[in-house]
Amino acid sequence: MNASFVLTRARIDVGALAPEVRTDEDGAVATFVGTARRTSQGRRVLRLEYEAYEPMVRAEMARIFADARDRFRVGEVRVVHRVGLVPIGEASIAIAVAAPHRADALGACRHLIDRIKETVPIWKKEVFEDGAAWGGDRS
Amino acid sequence: MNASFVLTRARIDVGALAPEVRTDEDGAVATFVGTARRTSQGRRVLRLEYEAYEPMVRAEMARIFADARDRFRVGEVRVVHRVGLVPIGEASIAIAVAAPHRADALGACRHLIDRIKETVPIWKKEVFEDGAAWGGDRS
Amino acid sequence: MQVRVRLFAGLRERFGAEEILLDDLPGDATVSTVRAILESRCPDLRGLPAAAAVNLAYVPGDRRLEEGDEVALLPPVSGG
Amino acid sequence: MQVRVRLFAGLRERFGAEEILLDDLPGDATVSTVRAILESRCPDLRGLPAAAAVNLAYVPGDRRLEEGDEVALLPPVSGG
Repeated sequence: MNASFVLTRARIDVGALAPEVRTDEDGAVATFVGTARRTSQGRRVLRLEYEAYEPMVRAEMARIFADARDRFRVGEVRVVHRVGLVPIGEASIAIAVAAPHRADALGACRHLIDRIKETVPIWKKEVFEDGAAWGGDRS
Repeated sequence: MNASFVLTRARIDVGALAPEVRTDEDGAVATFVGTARRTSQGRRVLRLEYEAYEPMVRAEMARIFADARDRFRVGEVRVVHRVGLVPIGEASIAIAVAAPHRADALGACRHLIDRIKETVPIWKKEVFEDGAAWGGDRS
Repeated sequence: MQVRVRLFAGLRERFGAEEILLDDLPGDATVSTVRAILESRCPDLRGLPAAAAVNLAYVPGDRRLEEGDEVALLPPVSGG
Repeated sequence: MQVRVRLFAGLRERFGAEEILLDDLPGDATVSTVRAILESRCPDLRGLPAAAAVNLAYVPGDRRLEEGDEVALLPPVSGG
């Protein structure tokens, strides 16, 4: 498993990821993209703002990749997380996993996003018309 | 849930699917792409050929979509399956699922590919340098 | 009773046809009757695993057939 | 003993700073000691849920600190 992680303030090019991870030894590519929703807990969201504890994010991602390496037989993995302002409809995170077999690609993709949401020190602020809130619903 | 299914002899444009399913009410897009591998059970594969019982494929996909609709809260779903010759490295199937929440997008994507592999009447022929075999390893 | 029979993948290749019409089936014919007739014409089919569908839906082997049914013998699927 | 303390998200906003240096910590200070000092300076922090990290790894609240440690108070994360 060859894993890369990028934190960026730029718009994520979602379509670029899957072709980059696949090789001719892979039979499966799974991707997950998290996007900024218009509605959260019944309220209209104007935009999201993400804050990160960057050096710990990198350390935590290294731990998560090491754990995924133990659990799944995968080829290349890429994770990109955006920080700063994320407009509605754009991606806050994109994950792409290539593997010889589908169970590993799908399982690793899900494991990565679940672990990232659980432990990686990044915070989302939802900005509404009449205020703002950290966190929000985290599903 | 708004689901579409396409059987095609043409190359699948993998990158086009995810942007097509997402709306501003979705927080998650999961995709799965199955690709033709160079190696199967230790042998070098030259190409794949897929055969389909087309009217039953459509009937079975309708049943699978109805079942997914009962299990997951998802927005738009697209499934494209290629038939005929599939060169190594190209996609035989692409699935994209958009949903408000990640568990539904990821769960529906996995459910769809698992059910498709189990019941949809499509057959893969692996063509080797020295012969050919139907089915092969089906993971 | 007449039914149309469709064959796929390895079954189609061994039998040498993708579709045949069976004309003189008895009124109590089932999917298994069809399979036995095909095997008597082409012993190579014996032992090959296959599920059955009638009119585009999976059915068990003891499913009774009706005039005009489309019967399909389906080797283990491998799509995706 | 001196440690650097980093604050994030709602904790950072309530405290009004993203980083502070604590200079005169006792030798047996723990993560909980740091949290108590911050709460005495800014009672608004009381009751806010937060995990703790030392030198970029999660630690329990009774983790003893060492000279030069970077301590972070982390509200429930919401990345992804």
